[in-house]
Amino acid sequence: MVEVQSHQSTTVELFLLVALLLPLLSFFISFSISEKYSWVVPFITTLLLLTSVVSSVYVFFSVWKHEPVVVQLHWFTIGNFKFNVGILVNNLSAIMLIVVTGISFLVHLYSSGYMAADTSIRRYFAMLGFFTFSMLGIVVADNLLLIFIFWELVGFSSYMLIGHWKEKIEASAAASKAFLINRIGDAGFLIGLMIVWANQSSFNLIELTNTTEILSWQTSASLCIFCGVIGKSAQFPLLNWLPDAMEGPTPVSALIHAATMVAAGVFLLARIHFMFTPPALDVVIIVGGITAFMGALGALVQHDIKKILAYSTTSQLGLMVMAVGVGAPEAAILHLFTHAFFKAGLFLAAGSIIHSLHQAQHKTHDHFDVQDVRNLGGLRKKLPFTFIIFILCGSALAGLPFFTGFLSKDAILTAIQQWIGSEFSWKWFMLAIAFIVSFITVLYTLRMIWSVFMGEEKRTSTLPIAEPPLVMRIPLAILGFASLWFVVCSNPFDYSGWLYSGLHAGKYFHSSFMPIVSAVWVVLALVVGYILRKKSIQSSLLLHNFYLDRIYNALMVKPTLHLTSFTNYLDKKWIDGFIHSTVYTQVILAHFTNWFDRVIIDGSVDGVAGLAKGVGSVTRSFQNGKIQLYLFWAIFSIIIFLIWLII
Amino acid sequence: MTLLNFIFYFLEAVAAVSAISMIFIRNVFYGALLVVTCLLALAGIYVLAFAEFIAVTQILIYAGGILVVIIFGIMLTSKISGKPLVVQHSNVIAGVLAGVTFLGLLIYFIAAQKFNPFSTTKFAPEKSIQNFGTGLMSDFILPFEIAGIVLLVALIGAAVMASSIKSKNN
Amino acid sequence: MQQYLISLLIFTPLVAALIGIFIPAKSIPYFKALTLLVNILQLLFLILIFSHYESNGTIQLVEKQSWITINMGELGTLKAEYFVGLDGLNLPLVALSVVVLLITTLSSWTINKNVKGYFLLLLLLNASIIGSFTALDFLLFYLFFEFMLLPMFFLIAIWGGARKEYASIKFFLYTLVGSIFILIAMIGLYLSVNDPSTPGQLVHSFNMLNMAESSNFISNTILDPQHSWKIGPFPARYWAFLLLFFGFAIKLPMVPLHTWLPDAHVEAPTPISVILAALLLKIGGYGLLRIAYPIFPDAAMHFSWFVGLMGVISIIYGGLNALACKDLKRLIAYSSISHMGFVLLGIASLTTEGIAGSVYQMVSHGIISAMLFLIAGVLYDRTHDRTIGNYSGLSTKMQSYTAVVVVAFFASMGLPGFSGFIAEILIFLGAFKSNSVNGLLHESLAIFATVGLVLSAAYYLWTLQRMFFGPFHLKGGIIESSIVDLNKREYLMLVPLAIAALFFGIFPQPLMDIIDPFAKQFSEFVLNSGKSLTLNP
Amino acid sequence: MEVLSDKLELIRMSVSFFIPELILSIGIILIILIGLLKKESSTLISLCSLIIVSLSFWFGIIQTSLHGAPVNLFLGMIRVDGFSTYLKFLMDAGTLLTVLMTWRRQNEQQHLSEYYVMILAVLLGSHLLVMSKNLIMVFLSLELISISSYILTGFSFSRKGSEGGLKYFLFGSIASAIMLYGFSLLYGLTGSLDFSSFIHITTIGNSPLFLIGGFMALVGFFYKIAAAPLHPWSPDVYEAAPMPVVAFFSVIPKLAGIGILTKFILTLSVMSQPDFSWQIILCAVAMLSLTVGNFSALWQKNVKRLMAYSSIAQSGFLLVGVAALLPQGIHYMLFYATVYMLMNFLVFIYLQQFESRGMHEISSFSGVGRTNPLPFIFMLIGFLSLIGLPPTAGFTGKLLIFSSLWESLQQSGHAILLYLFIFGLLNAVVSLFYYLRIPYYAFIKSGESNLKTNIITFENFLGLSLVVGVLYLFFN
Amino acid sequence: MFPLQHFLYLSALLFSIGLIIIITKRNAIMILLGIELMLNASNLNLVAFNQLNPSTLDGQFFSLFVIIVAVCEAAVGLSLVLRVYHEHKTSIPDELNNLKD
Repeated sequence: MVEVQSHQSTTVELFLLVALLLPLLSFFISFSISEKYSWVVPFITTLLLLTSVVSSVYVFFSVWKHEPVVVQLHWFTIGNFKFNVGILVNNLSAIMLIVVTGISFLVHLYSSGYMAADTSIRRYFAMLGFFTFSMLGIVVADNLLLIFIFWELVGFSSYMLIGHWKEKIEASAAASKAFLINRIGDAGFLIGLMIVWANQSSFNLIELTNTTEILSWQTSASLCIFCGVIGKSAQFPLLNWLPDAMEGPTPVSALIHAATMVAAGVFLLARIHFMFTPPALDVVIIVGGITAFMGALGALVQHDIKKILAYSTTSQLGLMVMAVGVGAPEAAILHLFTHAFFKAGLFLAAGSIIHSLHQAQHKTHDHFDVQDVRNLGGLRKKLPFTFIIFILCGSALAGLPFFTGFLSKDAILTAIQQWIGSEFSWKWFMLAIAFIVSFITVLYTLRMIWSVFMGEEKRTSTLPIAEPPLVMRIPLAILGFASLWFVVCSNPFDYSGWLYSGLHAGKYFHSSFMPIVSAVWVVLALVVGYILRKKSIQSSLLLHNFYLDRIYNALMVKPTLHLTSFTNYLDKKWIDGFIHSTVYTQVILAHFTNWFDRVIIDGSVDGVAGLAKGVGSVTRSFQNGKIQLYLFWAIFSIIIFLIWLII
Repeated sequence: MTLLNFIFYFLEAVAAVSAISMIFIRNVFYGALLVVTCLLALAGIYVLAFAEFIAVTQILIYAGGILVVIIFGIMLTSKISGKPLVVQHSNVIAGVLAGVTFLGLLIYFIAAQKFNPFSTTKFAPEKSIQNFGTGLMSDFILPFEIAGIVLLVALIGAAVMASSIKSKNN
Repeated sequence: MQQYLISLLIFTPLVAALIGIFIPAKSIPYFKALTLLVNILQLLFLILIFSHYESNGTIQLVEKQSWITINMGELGTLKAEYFVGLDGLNLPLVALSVVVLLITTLSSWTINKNVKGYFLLLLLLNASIIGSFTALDFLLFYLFFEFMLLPMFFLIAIWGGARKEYASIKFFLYTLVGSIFILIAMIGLYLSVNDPSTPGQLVHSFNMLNMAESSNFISNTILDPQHSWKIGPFPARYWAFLLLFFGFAIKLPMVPLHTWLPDAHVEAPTPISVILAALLLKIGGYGLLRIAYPIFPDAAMHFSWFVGLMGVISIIYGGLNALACKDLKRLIAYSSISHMGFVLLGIASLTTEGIAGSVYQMVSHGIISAMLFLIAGVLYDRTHDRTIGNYSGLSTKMQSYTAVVVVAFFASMGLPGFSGFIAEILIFLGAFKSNSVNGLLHESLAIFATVGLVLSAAYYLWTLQRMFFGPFHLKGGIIESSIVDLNKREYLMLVPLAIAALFFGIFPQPLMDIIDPFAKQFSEFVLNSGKSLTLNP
Repeated sequence: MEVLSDKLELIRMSVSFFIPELILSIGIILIILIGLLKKESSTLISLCSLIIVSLSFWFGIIQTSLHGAPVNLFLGMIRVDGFSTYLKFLMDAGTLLTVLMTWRRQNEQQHLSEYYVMILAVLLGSHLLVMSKNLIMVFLSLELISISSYILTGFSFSRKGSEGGLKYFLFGSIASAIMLYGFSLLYGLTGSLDFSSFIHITTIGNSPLFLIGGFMALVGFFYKIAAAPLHPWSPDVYEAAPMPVVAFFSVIPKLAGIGILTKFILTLSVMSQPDFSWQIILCAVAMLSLTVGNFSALWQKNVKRLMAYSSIAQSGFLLVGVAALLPQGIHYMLFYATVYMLMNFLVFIYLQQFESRGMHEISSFSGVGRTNPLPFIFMLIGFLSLIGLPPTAGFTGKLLIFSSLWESLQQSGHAILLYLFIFGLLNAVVSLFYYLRIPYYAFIKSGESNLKTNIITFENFLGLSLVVGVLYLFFN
Repeated sequence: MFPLQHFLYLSALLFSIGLIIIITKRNAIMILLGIELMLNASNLNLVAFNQLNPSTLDGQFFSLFVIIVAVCEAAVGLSLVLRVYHEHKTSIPDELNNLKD
């Protein structure tokens, strides 16, 4: 084993540990505070997270464009192999550190208003803390095993948070579904780990990077690990858990299912990009493309505001994965960064609509589904602040110029355009898909905002709707602000700002052609969207996400259940039966069960005659009390013996 | 064919015929008489096989003793049960099969076996009885004594078994 | 005292049982106190053992007394010894036994039927379990192994549930057939092995360590590795290995020899289920590692693919069956089958990782399954109903219980942070690596085994969803007032186990320190002697 | 007449080796006399029998310690050697236990003096049988055993008793007639009655008629030890006979039979041609006995019948020891016979105790074990030993027997030995199911039983000593 | 001296007839007679074989003891038959079936 020395001072490590462990502390504190004082929990946890943000900002500035932080601790030893745990914070991790702690802090802040009335608030904040900790674990971990560990823990906290409202059947079902589908992906990840271990006997990322030549096992290993990404980032074909996961509290959706956890897949791809061989990357881009396209189409037809956002997330994640697939992980991370903010902002804004409407409903005892956009409309007057945030973040999502989304999307499109090469091949489809997806993105964003805020008020007209409290508005304001272009780059038409250049190591492509095309394309989409704003698309196929759920049900769940009932039958009838029937067991067991029955049913001997089969009864049937028959059998067997003897 | 030969085969025939007819008769009493016939014929054969003492014992004990006791028993039981002395047959096929197989086996292998004399000395019939006497008192004294105990035990046993009938009846 | 620690561990419960005979049956508290005292004493001894134990791959704290010596004339001398000792394989299991038995005693507090008999049998079981884990003489091992059956049989048959007769007989039948297999192999071995400590003299000994040395086999005997007899398609050594393997696989239990387990578990009282799952099943794995593999390394290598395949089948089959279960305890029982399949897979790989993972899995499953069965017992104590479908939304009424259930279920699923994860990942790594290191198992076995992970998630989550989440309501005539949260005693049983599972999941090194020397030595030994035996037949 | 006087001198010298048998013979007559003179004094009769058996036992031991080397007695009629002396020792011990068992119910027993006469006669016959060297002696002592046994069976003086006695008689006398025919063939083929040194056997050893004769002779021994297929009498007889007699039958004649069988088979197999092995016959019979005994026992409801089948199966195990045809195998067979004697009596002592409370069926034991734990714990130990589970001597015994079988397998390589090996072990499992039924009923089944026994009883005392024996032999 | 085989054929015949009788005849006394036939068959063998070895009288002695034992057997057997008659009122062994499985 190569002992890797730390290149950074211990202060950074200390701050890093603070940033990492404070969320865990928050988890423990939330659980240990007694129920009576549960109202302090939001304060404490938010404060802890704030400290964590500050520490990670410090770490960020110490690491950014400097030497990475490397810490390694010995975990356990097997035979000749040491398993270490360690931290590797480079630029990529540093930026993720900021994103995760920052958004987590904002969500904590927001939740202290949003979840104020919830009874199990301790568990909520505890799991938020735990989630943040495990997410940070993925970000800073220096080896694949550790990443896998936190990967699973993230899934667990996601399970707990989706199912936070345990009484809701849909919530717990969605939680189970999310965990299960993730587990399928994780099984692939695990196989990838096995392949890596069998070939390298190491999981350390630095050591793995050192193997320069491309080896055959890397294709299969990287594809297996990509399975994990497919599960976690809701890529095709494991994308159907994400819409269901919207059953969880909205801040959770913002944090986990928009900004951070689902993005962990993209992060992982960027982190182990060196392992991917060209064939593997082709698979990655195709999967990403399909996902982006399916997600966008799905978002177009949904009625539930959170589901629209969920499909949109899937679609955007697909774009990011495409970016990685074309060999531009920095573009993917740029988009991840911008997407984290504007999508979190959208979710939280949607959450504040839901919150306000719920409050209002609570007062008037009027009940309708507040998440269904068909019930909403014209809310711009009653919720002007939220409206502004929606416009800001929505524009970023749609990729309008002067917003972050435009820049990051531009980076991805440029990367794809560079990748397709000059000759026409299937790769061109990918570029087309990217463009189509960005077009549809504009359409559904416009449609969503229009149906919620513009036009006439529908069922909300009578409700006394008020803006959400300040603790919820502050995070919204911050996130809305973060959707503006200068957060990533000073030039609104050049994506290669501080962030991109910080991440980017290789050649830098920039064409002035792409921003123009993209801007024109978006404007065109806006126009089309405005024309079609009143039209709604009725497509059951899209609404149900290409019937993916049903297909899985028919192809996997049902056969599995049939298989289980078959194995159960096998177990009861066949294996038991087989074993019983071998040699003498059947006789004995039948006899014993029969014997118990007889004793219980007060000993009738009738059953014996029916069961008088098998060896026992055969040997016994000679014993009928007739001495001459005894004699005959004895002599008969003597004769048999004699004949056998002589022959 | 000498006279001795004729007598020998005649006796063999008598023994065989009376034994075979045992299978067919149904009256126990006749059965007992047939056995007596057979045993007497055998006694004759013993004489021809230079075993005069055995022949005499055979006549005295078997024909005279055992069979009389048995006939006595037949009389006694038929009196108690009041049923006729006719015997039913059962398991005829099984029994005949077993018997015939056995017979076949024995006869086949007896015919195949070559018996060699173990010593060349001739029988000295005149000394036979004397040899018997000294033998019983020297070489065979232990069996002789044990036979006595067997007789004693059988006597007591038979008495107990039979006396228990009386004690029950009383 | 140091040299008698193991004997103290074994004989304390026996002495206590002997004392217990003379306590009148009415003084119930004394029996509980007596058993508890024994457990605490054993814990003390265990601590002393750890203080004397040095992790260096040798067998330590050995006690060796001559026990049975019969001179058999020309046949030589039959020699069985009282030979016990601890190494990296059995020390963790003994420690697990002591702890689990302590918790079992706590969990037996509610037994109120024939208390005297129950606790005396428990003490006997205690002694025989620890005895079989520490014995290094085959006859001594077999004695304890067989002796375990009787208390177990009675404990199920008297204190069990509705179909206790059926279950106990089935349990007895299966395990007895298994032990007959072992007996046959044992007799064959003792006839074929000579004790090298007395050169020039023919001494048949039951010493397992002697049996593992191929040079100790008497030439031309049936199990002689140089000229092994051929019976049917295989040499006799292969048959003997198969006998041992199936004997222990029944105990493990391996699909398709597992059907006694669900019945026994469902009908057994909670503490007995705990012992059954946490300790008795381990004896199957322990026997394979201690007896079958070292003694017949050639056969072990030959049948490795089979063992691994059966392991994978157990993993998947157990998982599928668990998914179909309607009874909570049955579900946990099938999950045990599935998890013990990992042990088989790890053993079959014969890599250091796989072996260490298997031992780790045995300890980990001991902790977690104990917890699971206690959990099932908690519910059963309250409602006397284990049907999953009769409950819904329990989390609203029993919050702490639900928390513990979630912890236990996820621990059993192999969530990182719990001991099961470390064990399973090591087994996976070992099994996958096996092909490239020693060429015994194909990679696809490890890949198929991952299905088990998905299945375990499926059945546990589904159970959580059905029983604990959703709106609260009960079916099947369960009285609502009976649903109350955990009490102090139950906390005392469950929390230490949860902490143990967490501790060994986060800090595996203390346990791995003990296991690792054994695992390394073991895999090297089996591979080397197995290869040398197969190369010169 | 020089020769004759030498012979008489030899006979006179033989008597000193013959003291136990003389004591028994005199004892028989003595008891007849006491029975005639003092009919009412049952205690005196029992005491007398006890003293007689003890004396025989005592002199047997003295004899063993005095004379190590084998001696031919009575001009080659019988032979005293270590093997027969040990068996005699076992049979004496068994008879002592029988007498003690009878003591507990002597007031219920009619014709007590005749009863003891028969017991002593069986014992005498058994002594002679294991010492026999001559076919005449074999036949006579076997008949002595048989005739006394027929009568003993009838000693319950019930309808069942007479029926059992008659069936036993018919079966027994036919078996001995077949044996006798076999003897006559052997005599004709070898020209000698001394079976331990058949003179001309080497030339004729493989002729079919010799095999037929040999097997027909074996039939008588198989009948005596109740080995299948000559077993059907035993369940009926056991059910009919009084309990002490059953215990007695299941041990003493069986040991005598196995003793003479061993001697006989050793001669046969030493003398016959190498291409035929009597081992195969023994193996087949052992397998058959194990199967018949164990499987039929599964169905029994009556404890005596159950024990009858158990004893059939146990004969199978004893035969396994003989079938090895090795000196060690015989040795272990003797060890197992010792254990068998102990464990069998251990069980029977308690069966008699409970039979006297009217418990004939297994189901009548329901729940009794809970109120009377001690007897049933002892009984359980006895059953465990019969099954062959550790830590009882039954385990050691079976282990040793199967070891010798294994050794024989390795020497001769007959496949049938391997089958017997596996078969025997599997049968041990089967036996578990019926042996444990009585303890199962006693401990687990609930039943209303008000039966109470004292802890300090004669049975428990006797039982304890047997338990100690059974456990001691395991940990020897 | 007559051919030895001729004695043996007769004895085999007697023995087999004895076997047939004990299996087929439904009467205890008849079975007793069958047994006597079988014993006599053996006796005939013994006496006949004695001719092969005339220097000793072993065979004849044996047959003498056989006859003595036969007496004992007959006595005991008859007493048992009589008792069964008194208690069961039958002489047919097949009708005695109190003792069976």
